[in-house]
Order: sequence, then structure tokens, then C-alpha cells
Amino acid sequence: MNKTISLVAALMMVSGSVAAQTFDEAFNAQRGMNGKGHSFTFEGKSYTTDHPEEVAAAAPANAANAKQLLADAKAQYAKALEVDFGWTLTKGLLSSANKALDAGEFRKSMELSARAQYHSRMGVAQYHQSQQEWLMAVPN
Amino acid sequence: MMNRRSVLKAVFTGGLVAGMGVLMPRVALAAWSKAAFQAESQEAAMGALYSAEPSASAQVTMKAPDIAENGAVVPVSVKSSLAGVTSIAIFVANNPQPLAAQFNIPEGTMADVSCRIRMGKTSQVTAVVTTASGEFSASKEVKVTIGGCGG
Amino acid sequence: MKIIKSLLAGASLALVASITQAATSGNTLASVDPEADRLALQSFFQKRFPQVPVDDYVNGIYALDAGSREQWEEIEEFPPYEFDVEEGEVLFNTPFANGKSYADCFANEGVGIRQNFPRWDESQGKVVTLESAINQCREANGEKKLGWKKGKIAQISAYMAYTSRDNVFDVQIPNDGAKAAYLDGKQSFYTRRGQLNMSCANCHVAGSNVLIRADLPGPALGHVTHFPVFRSKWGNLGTLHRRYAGCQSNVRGVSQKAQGEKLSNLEFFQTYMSNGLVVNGPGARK
Amino acid sequence: MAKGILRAKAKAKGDNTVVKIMAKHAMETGNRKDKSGNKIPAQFIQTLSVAHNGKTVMEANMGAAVSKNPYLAFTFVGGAKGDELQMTWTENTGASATETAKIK
Repeated sequence: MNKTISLVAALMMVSGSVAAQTFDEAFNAQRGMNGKGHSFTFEGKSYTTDHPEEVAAAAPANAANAKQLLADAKAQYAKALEVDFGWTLTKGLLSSANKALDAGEFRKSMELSARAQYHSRMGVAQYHQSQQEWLMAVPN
Repeated sequence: MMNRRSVLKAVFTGGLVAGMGVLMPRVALAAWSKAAFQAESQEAAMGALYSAEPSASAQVTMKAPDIAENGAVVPVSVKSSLAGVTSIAIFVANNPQPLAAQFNIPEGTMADVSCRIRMGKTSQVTAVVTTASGEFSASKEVKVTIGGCGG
Repeated sequence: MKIIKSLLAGASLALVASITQAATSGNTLASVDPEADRLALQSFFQKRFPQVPVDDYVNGIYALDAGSREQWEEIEEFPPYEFDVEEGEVLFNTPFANGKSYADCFANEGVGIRQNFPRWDESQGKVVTLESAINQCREANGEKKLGWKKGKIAQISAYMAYTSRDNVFDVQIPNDGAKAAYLDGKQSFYTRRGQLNMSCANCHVAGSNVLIRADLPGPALGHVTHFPVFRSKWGNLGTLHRRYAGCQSNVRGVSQKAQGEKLSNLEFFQTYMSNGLVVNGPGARK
Repeated sequence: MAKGILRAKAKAKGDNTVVKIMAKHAMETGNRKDKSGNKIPAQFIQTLSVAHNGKTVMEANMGAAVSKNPYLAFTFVGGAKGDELQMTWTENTGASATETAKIK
């Protein structure tokens, strides 16, 4: 019993120095506490709390990069829809990203694409996670 | 679409029997008061209908929910044990036009009416009953909340 | 401090318990037991709201929320769906161009049969809801399909429900095909969707005693017995699949196709959960 | 006869008659806008009067704050099963009609 308590406590009180079980857990905890643009160490290495999409969106703002990001985001959205786990705001983000691209606002377009891509990646992740976890919600 | 069509149809068929209305005996009851219904404050609406401010009375009872399920359809019932009630009116203080409805109660009809009203937001709802000896009222606050699930 | 500790212990126990359960039952075709699921859901609600009789759950949220119930009873004095039932009856009895009518497509000429839907159709290999049976009937007689969410289809469905009031829901799961559809619906019900990461069950089972702003969510037991519903919010009558779409986009998920396989299976599961309760549709809701 | 917009449930109970009436009507307030942003003109039932044997038993004056599909319930002394009620409604547009219902 004590063991379980301390495990849960560790999970709940995770901080930069306390090791979580996996990188994802550590990342999520850090992101949750500090938001983006924060650095932390995990098993001796240094990482930032930025999502991969945010890292991509930080690339130089130009037409080629903005176009590429938008295409990536659209492809990711298609994947989310394929597993039936699209999110409602994604479509609007994509169309705003498209408009910003046309208007030459590359930085804005890239940030919108990044958000759309993140939503879609999470939708797909949600699909996979749900396959494993849905039964936990069934009353017995 | 269908709503409008059946309404139009009713209007059309209604035209044929509208003449009958003229033949029906009319009693002297308060007509639809433009000044009262279009008034934008409760004072103005009451002023258009009554000569004096209604006084609160325990003999007027109003049934209205504490929290409205949906502001678009709020059931309200008004009842009075006062003698000789000739009119019942319902006011929603915070509506754009506070007077919601006014009922003429001829002799032989009970002072007990129910209807459903719209409320834009949380407001004091007041029922006013008219008798030979003046106006009497009851009021209560009805909360209008934002629903949890839009759907 | 002590309080926090015991809270943590509780949380860890719950976590462990649900994982153990997940490992064992109800998520495969071999282990899923619809009747056990139904009884488990009933007992869940009976434990949570011991004062509410099971039969009362057909009234949805009004079984639990006294303040709302009073207003609803006022509305039911002269419910707004009466016009729709009337129009549904006219539509139902209007012959198609070929001279046939809806009555020719259904058992007992379509009267008093709501409780048998949705049903597993072996020849089509899928769940057929009442609304999809209505459209199949139209197509078989050379008529165009009706839109799924509101208008005529909801009115016809409302009339058919009205003629079936007080009949007891009796959804059958005759074979493995039906069982697979049931399981799929069950999984959908408990699967988190959308940006808010919520499942049907989050609100309508586990969250059934938690306010969402000022509202309690309707309990999952008896959830579908009163459809189609006239929602004051809509200002008109709508089908169950219209409501599903609304729920799914409320949690910021792209909603699934009305009368598609997924939602039909979900309806199949949910209606099975209400087996033994009576048809009381159409209903009036806030 | 084509059905009008009113539905009535009138029941004789002892010496009294309980009347419940609902009208199928949108009760447009004039404050709403359509999808293209144009104001939807006000169109609502302004008066509804009910007569039994030629005697008015209720006269309702309504504003735009009465709900869609307006509902009205009241009780009057008298009335017997089989009697007819005459119900006359008038819209703010001037349209009007008289419909009837039987007491049950």
C-alpha cells in the first residue's frame, strides 16, 4: 500500500529533478506546469517543453516553410479523420493558415498550421489510447 | 418553412371566417395596449396600464421556477384569491419590453392563468392582478442560466 | 495532510481496480455480456440515486432534477411536439406515388413497434434504426430519402413512437453479428473524443451527479427512450442522431455521420441498456 | 375543415371547464436577425379571445415575450361536454381567424 501511495505521489508531484517513468510523462508534466519555451532535464539530457510542431513553426518565416507546414498539417488532419478522431477547431485553423499564407503572413500561417497539426496528432493519439483504455470507464 | 406555410394557410382560411368576429358580442375588456407592450421599462409599462403602483399582496400567488430550464420557455402561473379580479398581467423587468402578457378575466372565469414566457436574462418577474379596489402584485426572481450543453 | 494521503490512496486503488477489470472482461466478442452490462448500469444508477425507481429513468434528467421536473411537467401539460405528432401521422398515412405506404413496410402496419428498434438486420449485416427503416421504406417505394436530423423524418418517427408509448423496449441481440455491433456501440460510448477528451460515459455515467455549469447531464439509463425530442434550445423536433452530433461537437470532436455504422451501433448499445423500460417518446427537453 | 393553428384541450370538471390552448406560431419578436443579418420582422399573436355560448371567457393580450407556440391555460365556470368554444386570434400583422374546439 505504501508503495502505491508513493508511486502516485511521485507521479503527481513530478518536477524537474524527480524522475517520472517515461519521457512522455516527464514532458507532459513539465509542459503542464511551465507551458512552452521552458527547458528541463530528463535522465541527464536537456529538453524543451515545445511540441515538435512548435519547433517546426519556429523555422524561418518564408513562403516555402509556410507552405510545407500547411501541407504537413493537412496530411496530419487527414490521418485524424481517417481514424474518425478529428477535432472541430482544426478545419478553421487550416483555413486561417491558408488565408495567412495567401496574404504573405508567413509567421502567422506557420503558427496556425502548427496548432492544426498538433490537434490532429493528438486526435490520432487519442484514437490509439482509447483502444486500450475505454474499458476502464465501464461500471462493473 | 413548414411553419410559415401553415401559418399563411391559416391566415388565408382565417380571412373567410374573420367576418364572424364582428357578429360576436364583445364585452368591454381592455384592448391590446400598444403603449404598454412597447414600453421599454417596467415603470412605463405599468404606467400605461395602471393609475397607481400595484401593492404587494399575499393573496396573489405566482408559480415560476427558481432557475429557468430554458429562458425561451419559462412556465408561469398566476393565481389570486382576491375578489373580483378583472385582469392579470405578467412583467419581466429585464426584458427589452417588460410586459409579457395581460389577461382579461371576465366574470365567471377564475383568477388563475398559466402561460409560457421568454426571458432574455435573469430577472424579477412580477404578476399584477387588477380588482375593483386597485392593483396587487407578487414577484420573484427567476434565474436564467447558460445551458451546459449547447448541442 | 492526512486527508491528502487518503485521497491519494483512494485514487491509486481506483486506478488499480479499473485496470484489473479492463484486463478481464467485456471488451471482446467472447467476453462481452450485454445482459450483464445492462444490469451493471442499472445497479450503478440505483446505488448512486437510491431514491429514484428504475422505471423513472425514462424521464431522463427529470428523474433526477426536481426543479427541472416541475417545469417539464408544466410543458408536458401541452407539449410542443403535439403538432409534430399530428403532422407525422398525416405523413405516415400519405401514400407514396406507387400507392403503397409506410404501413406496408413495417410489422403491425407500423403501429406500436418503436420498442423493437433499432434491430439487427442479418440480411443487411447491420443495425437498422427506426429512422433508417423509414428511409429504406421510402427508397424501396421509389421515393427520395428524407434528411436524417429533423423535419419530416423526426415527425414520422415521433408519430411511430407515440403509437408505441408504454410498450417495453425489447432490443434483441440474436447472433454474433449483432453482438459485434453492440460491442462497437459500447466501445463508442466509453471512448473519449474531441479536444475536451470526453466520452459519453464521462458525463452520462460517471458525471451524472456533477453539474455542467447549471445543468446535470441526463443519466445514461433510459437515455434514448424519449426520442425524438422537441428541444426548446432547437425550437423544433430532432432525432437522436442530431443530438449525438451536438454532443460530439460539444466536446470539440468532428461529429460522426448521422445513421452511419458508428452512431447506429451506439444507438443499438444505448437502447439495449434501456431494455425493460418503456417507450415514452416523443419528449420535450430544455 | 382544414385545421387552424390552435389546438385546445377543454375538459368539463364538475361545474367548471378547464381550457388549455396552444397555438402553432413562431412569435417572432422583431429583434432577431436572419443568417444574412437582416432583421426578421415581428410577427406574433397579439390577442386571443375565447368565447363559450357567445360569452367571452378569456381575452389574452400578448407581447413578443410570449414563447414560441404560445400556451394559455385557464378555468371558467360553466360549460358542458359537447359545448363548443370559439377561439379568435389576431396577429400584429392584422391577420386573424376564428377556430373552434369542443369541450370534452
